[in-house]
Amino acid sequence: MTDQAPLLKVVGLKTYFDTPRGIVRAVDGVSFELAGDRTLAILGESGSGKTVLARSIMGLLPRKGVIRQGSVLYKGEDLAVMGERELRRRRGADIAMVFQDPMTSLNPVHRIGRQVGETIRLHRRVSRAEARSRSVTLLRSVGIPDVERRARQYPHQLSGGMRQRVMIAMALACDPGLVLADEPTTALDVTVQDQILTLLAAQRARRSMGLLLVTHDLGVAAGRTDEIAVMYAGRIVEQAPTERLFAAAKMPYTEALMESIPKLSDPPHTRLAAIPGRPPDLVNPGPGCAFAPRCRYSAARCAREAPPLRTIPGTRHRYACWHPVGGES
Amino acid sequence: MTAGTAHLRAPGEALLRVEHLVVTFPAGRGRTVHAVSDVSFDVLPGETLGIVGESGCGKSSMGRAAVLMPPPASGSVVFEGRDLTGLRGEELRRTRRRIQMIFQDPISSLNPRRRVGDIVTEPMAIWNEGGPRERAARAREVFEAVGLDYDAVAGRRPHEFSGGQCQRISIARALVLDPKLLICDEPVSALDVSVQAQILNLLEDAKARFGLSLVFIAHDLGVVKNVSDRVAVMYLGRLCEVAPAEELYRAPAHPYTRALLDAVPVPDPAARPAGSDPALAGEFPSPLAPPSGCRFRTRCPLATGRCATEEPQLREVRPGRHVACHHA
Amino acid sequence: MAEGLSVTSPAAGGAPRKGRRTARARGLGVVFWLSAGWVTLVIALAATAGLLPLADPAAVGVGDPGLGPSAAHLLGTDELGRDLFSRVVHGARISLVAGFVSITLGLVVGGTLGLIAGFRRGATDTVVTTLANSLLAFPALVLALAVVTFLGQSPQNVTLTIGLVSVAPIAMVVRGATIGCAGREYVVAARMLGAKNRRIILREIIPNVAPVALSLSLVWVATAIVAEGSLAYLGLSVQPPTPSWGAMIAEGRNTLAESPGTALWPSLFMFLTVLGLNFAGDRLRDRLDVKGDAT
Amino acid sequence: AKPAVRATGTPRRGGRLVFATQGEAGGLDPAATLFDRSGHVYARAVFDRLAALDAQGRVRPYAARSITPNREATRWTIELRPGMTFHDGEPFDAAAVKTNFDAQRDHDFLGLLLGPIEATRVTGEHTLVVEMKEPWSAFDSYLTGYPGAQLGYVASPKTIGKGGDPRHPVGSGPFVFKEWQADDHLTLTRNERYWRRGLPYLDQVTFRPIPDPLARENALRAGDIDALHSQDAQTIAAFRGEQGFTLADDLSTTFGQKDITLVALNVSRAPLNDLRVRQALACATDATKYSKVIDKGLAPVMDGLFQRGSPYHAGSPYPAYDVERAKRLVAEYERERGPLPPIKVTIQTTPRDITAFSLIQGMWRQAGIESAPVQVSKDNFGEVLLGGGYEAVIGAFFGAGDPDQNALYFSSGSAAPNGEPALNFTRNRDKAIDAALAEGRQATGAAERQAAYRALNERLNTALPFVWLDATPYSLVTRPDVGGLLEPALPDGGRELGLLRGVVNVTTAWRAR
Amino acid sequence: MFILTRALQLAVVLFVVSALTFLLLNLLPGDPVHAILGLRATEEAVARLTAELSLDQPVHIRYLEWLGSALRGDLGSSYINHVPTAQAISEHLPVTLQLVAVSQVMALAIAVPLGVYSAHRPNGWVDRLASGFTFATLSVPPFMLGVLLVFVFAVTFNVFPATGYTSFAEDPALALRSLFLPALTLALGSLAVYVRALRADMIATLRQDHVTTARAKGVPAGTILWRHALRSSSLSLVTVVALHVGALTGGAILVEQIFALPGIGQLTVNSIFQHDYLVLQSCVLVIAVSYVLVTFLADLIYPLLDPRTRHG
Ligand SMILES: Nc1ncnc2c1ncn2[C@@H]1O[C@H](COP(=O)(O)OP(=O)(O)OP(=O)(O)O)[C@@H](O)[C@H]1O
Ligand SMILES: Nc1ncnc2c1ncn2[C@@H]1O[C@H](COP(=O)(O)OP(=O)(O)OP(=O)(O)O)[C@@H](O)[C@H]1O
Ligand SMILES: [Mg+2]
Ligand SMILES: [Mg+2]
Repeated sequence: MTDQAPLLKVVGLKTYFDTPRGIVRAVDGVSFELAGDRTLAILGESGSGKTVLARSIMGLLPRKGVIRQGSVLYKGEDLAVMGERELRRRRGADIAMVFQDPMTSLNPVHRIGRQVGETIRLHRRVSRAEARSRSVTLLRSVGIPDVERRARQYPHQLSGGMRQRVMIAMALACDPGLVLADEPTTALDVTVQDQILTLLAAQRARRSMGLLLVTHDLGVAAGRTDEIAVMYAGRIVEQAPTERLFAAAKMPYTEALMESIPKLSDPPHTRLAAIPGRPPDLVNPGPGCAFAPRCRYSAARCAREAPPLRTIPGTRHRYACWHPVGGES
Repeated sequence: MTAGTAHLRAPGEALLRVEHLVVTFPAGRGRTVHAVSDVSFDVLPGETLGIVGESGCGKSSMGRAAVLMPPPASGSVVFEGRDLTGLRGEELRRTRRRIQMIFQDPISSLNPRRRVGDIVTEPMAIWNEGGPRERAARAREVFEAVGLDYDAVAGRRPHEFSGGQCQRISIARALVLDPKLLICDEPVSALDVSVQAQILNLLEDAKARFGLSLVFIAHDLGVVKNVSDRVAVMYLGRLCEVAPAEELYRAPAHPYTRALLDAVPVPDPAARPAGSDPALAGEFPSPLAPPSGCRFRTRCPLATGRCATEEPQLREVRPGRHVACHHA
Repeated sequence: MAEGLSVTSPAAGGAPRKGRRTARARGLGVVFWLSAGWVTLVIALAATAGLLPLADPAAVGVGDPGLGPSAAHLLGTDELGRDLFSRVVHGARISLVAGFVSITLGLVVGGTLGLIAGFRRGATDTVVTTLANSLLAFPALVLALAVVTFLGQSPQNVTLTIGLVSVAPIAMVVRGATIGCAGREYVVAARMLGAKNRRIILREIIPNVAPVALSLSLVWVATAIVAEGSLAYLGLSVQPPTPSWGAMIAEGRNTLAESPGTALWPSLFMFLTVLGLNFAGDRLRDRLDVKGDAT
Repeated sequence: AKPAVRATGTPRRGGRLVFATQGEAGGLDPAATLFDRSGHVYARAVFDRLAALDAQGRVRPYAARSITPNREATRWTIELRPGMTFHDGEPFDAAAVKTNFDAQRDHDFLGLLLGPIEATRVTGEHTLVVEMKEPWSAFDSYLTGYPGAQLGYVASPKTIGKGGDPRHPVGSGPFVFKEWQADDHLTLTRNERYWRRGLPYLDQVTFRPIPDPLARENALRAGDIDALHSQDAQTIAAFRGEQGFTLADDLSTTFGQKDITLVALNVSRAPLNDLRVRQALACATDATKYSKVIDKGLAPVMDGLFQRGSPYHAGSPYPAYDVERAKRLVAEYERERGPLPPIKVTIQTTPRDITAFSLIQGMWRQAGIESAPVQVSKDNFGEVLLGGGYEAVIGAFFGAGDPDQNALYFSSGSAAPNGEPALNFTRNRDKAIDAALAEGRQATGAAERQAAYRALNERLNTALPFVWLDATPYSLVTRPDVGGLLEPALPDGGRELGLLRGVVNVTTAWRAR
Repeated sequence: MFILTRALQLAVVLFVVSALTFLLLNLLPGDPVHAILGLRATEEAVARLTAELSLDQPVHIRYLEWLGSALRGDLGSSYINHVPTAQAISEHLPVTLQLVAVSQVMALAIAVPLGVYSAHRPNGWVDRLASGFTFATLSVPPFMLGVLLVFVFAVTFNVFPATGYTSFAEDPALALRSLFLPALTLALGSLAVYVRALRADMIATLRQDHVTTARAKGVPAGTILWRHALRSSSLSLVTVVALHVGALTGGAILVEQIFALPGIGQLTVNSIFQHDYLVLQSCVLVIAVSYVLVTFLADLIYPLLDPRTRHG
């Protein structure tokens, strides 16, 4: 891997769904880069297109009724133009994925050892026994106690945290360069979430992989990432290194989001700064900024014209707003 | 052995006083889940009691048992001075109407086949209150209180609304009967962060406007802190700590509360160094076979031999602060 | 208060959360309407059979035997010279009555039982399910034979029999749907509001269970029509010369060579009607998204 | 039509035959079960009959060497062939035959048919004498093995009656029992020690009951079976002129008695106890049309108990088809006794009966007579019929080798009140008929018998317990390579009658390939 | 434990069924005594036989007597031909069982690939064709379908026999050939239901997250369909198959009639018409037992297919 070619480079990715209601613009022109060895958070509310983005990168969307444009360069190769067969060889081997709900993301009728082993056998020429012993090692490395017994159990016999560990083991099975984790802790309790995030971070560091962490939780994004991209209505509306984003968010949406979350430091009954309205419908987006109807700074231009994603010179900070917080800089 | 009632206030003061509540469910093959084991709590008029705890620790079971849906295995539920557990049939039905409940899933708590207007006037129809005009007027009032326009929404069905709007509708429905106590079982967990704040503010407003008391169940510590006067922390069917909200968060006394607070991801990159150890190791034990003694001891950094044999009682460690831990 | 989310116009807050409605209206498809049209036509013909200028279906020799279709006899005549169109239309009466009325009967009895069992659970449920299972295990034809031979062969008794046979499956389906629905939170909410059982069943459960049962009922009607045909085929349905499709097929089967119409026309009507009901029922079930609503 | 199944060339030994019958037989003990048509087909493969009908309808000895009456026909002497044995090795001697005869006489129903027998005596190892209470000139026809005449079958005395298994027949016939799965098949294999030298030709014969005529035809066309018999004109119509099958029917046979499709009227029930009503029904029924519509015009229309061409047939007083007269009769009846209620017609639940009823109902309606069907299953039909639990019934009856065999159906002695079983199921009591029946039974001369049965016919057509329709045409259809089924050779020369009332003999059948 | 409670439930069902039969037969018109005696029905003969068959006893006594001997394995003999009931059933039951078995193998052999492929490409041309075809076959009543199949395959093309039965023990090839058309008649009736059930379940499964997980692992589409999705999608199929098979034992009567197969259905119908109540009683019981056993079997299969339904 050379420094010139980032691990993952997404350029102008659009993913639309053709539904009876109309065209759903789930991902609407997303571009970003991710260097190997770094963690990028994709932050956004429900329906903002995070999952679709992650799946679109993997080419995991249904064939029918999906319109996809743009390119997804993994180590310089465009996944978007690859055939299913070629893609299949990379999935699990080069790019792996961890899903939101560990309850449903594991096959309920196969033993977990076999599920981990399957990934190995799909991409590595190893014997069944070899795959089994490797999967046991993997499961142990993600912190599953009593591995030999657990490997012979079915997903429903494991707790949520355990299952997510299995998912992670599966993702790591073939030493991928990139892991996409789609809300890997949303279904878990805080204490378990903490364990899983710690595990993910540790494994990422040890294997020096790129990690794309999809989340709706500012707190999760804050603690474990190098950079955060905020999505709204299918677009990235702001992207910056983590510290910078928290220190100097430019996009009113990012700001509003931060303010609307109850903070542990505030006293009880602190009135929250709720964002009025509701997330937009992705079927018929208006011409302007998607956040304009809910934005406290919204002006006439916002409703007419969509702001481009601008980079603040000299930084890695990008945002899309006509009236950024704290003025243009 | 009891888990203590030291934290309860004088019986006369409390709007709701629940003592020694035990909730069990049959778990097949003759086994029982002890969802709630001997828990007591009370709510003063106008107070909000927050209840936090991990998934499966018995929060919902406790909330539902407090309104006898279903009745608890044992314990008493005294509401406005009357013990509900002694009541049956019609009398229970009448007394219970002053307590209402809001559920986690805003969509499935509304009948998909009925119009929103009917859903909200239904309570009055059940109690045969007023004529069509009075009902509409009252519905208009509560809809206004939750920020919806009666005329615009009454004719539509739940699936035409977003989650936040559905939650507003169910709050409106609960308010129609002019309840004294609202039990909110994770009312915002299913909502988007940006909408969550709307509902939390709305609940605060409604509380003030209708003179409500609230039992607020949630697993998000930030949310609980924001709405609560007093917070109870639950672990595996027991209370670990009860304290005024502010104090609990400032200085958690129980090791579990502390771990919980440590585990909360804080939206501040500087808050915690990446790569540090998780706040709490291990898994939530099975409620089918809870550990002996202190139920938290299997994951507790402070656990000693005593914890395995002797069950800690809720005791007052500082004025207003009650903790069930030998080491607090 | 509640900043800004007050809905002022239906358009603002009322964009459907999902596109189900519109998809539903559009998506029934041509074949559904063809099916529904055919079934409606057959029902209309059967209902107005007495008013139509048709020959007496039992009258022998209204035309020469074994005629092909003509203006005078739309579908020709059978080997006794009876008018086949008239017979098929009158046969539709028996088949449709047996189909629809028996299922209505089944829905009333089985539906009630299933509803009560699913709602009350416990001992009631055990009794109802045991009875239903026993009925299911009981060979339907023996039951039918017994009832028909005991009570005599008349359209009413055949209908009653098929209704009886349909009770158990209907009860089980309704029970399942009721259990699924009774556990939903809106039922808990209704109870919290003080609704009594009767009201909960009427207002919360039935509106959600009925679509399940009703969308299945078309398929059940199709099954019932076939059942009547089977009984008729065994000579256990209505008494001759009253025509019923099954009886006509049984009667005409032996004379396929000389007057094929005798068996073919009722076969075709029966096939198309059963197909139509099955298809329309299936479509409706898909569209009503039964799974999503009741479980 | 000329019988079409003919052995071309010389019979070949070996091969199997699968023959489909009209229904399953209840059992094969000649002294325990009343054989129906299928039973007789089965029976003559396993058992030998003492006598047989030849192609001219005369009784000829078969297993017996001779059967001779005395002059008054009050004593019959049966001489057996020496050296015959049953399949189980028992000797086929006079004692064995006596055992069989006595067992049948003990049987409730079969015993009724054998009423005139006084005693049986073994007078020699191979000689049996049957003493009669009264002259019985047609006794030998009872030994030929047709429905109503199963006395001729001789089973091994060890297996007959109570001790035996009715479903494991042991006879002396051409085939030996192998296995019997009820409702599916009866398989028999060649009797290697059969007394008729060189017979049978087939290695094995399998009978399969297929009650549904269409299914039977289909089975033949599909090659499941090699031969079938049928009493449905439809079968004749279907196979007539068809390449690849050979068809024979009994349409041209004129002796003995045919099965007649008719409407029997229970004369002991109102309103049918009124002669005018019965006359009206007879006048209102167009038998010609019935034959044309239901039996494709193939079956001879009947106007009495005997078919045209039979010596017993005569121009008879049977009412001609006359709707106007029927209407007048009904009007007359109604003037006197009030409105005529609908006539309840009992039919079986077969498509054929339903169609037949519909047609008759239509005819009667034209004369202002309403009717309603009462359907009973095949198995209950007999019970309803004999018990008198009916007003009118459509059915086929009376086929026999000799008219005497039907005597019990007409005689006053076998009538009984409704509710009690009676062979005289129309419950028509008539002294003149009794006299005619006695005369027919006792007379030894052809002319006297002719007169007696013509008198019987005349009385029936006056009292009208029956509305005649048409004769039932039986047919036999085989694959072309099946030979020897029709007009097989008799042991003592001459040809046996091949097909009467659907009963055939597979002893001489053979397969050409 | 689970098996025990199920077995108990089944016993109760069987008890109710047999009691119901008894009651029903008691209500039926027609009288076995007269049916048996026929012409011989003199008064004393009737009285004797009535006593012999204990028909003079009240129903519940007779039922208990019957139950007692049935539990001891004595099912009595036919009133009509005195063949022991157990023998009659052991002659007829295998025919029906083989018929049902072959038909279900056929139905599944067609339904599973069709259902799986339809779910793989919902609304694709295979799916549409399959649904049209299966609906058509579903809508042809068995008595029409049977006649049609005979006409085409037996009469016109002579490929299969039109009637008759050969046991597998005797000649497997011939047995298969002779069961082909009747089994097909039954199979085509079940087909639509099976395809629909499997397709619906399969579509639901294919939408589940674990399928996406498998795709994200790089599992090929075929493997996903057959190894990952089919097994957990077959629960509804097992249920409907069980219900169908259970109902078919008693429901193959028409097909048995059309194809002249000596199955339990024929025996049942004959014994109804002949008032052969002891045989009928046993037939009903045997049919009910097979229904109950099949559903029981399905209950045992669920945990094999889906470990989540395993108890303990
Ligand atoms: N297969 C599909 N067909 C049509 N629309 C789809 C499909 N998948 C997703 N969408 C739509 O695309 C939009 C983005 O969905 P996506 O699942 O990516 O959101 P998300 O940000 O992951 O939300 P969440 O936090 O709820 O997971 C939504 O409006 C959704 O309704
Ligand atoms: N109806 C029931 N039958 C059997 N067990 C039950 C039932 N309801 C709850 N339980 C069990 O009781 C325990 C407590 O459940 P409860 O729903 O009260 O927890 P909770 O704290 O509300 O969890 P969550 O955060 O997931 O809602 C759990 O172990 C659960 O499995
Ligand atoms: Mg998502
Ligand atoms: Mg809960």
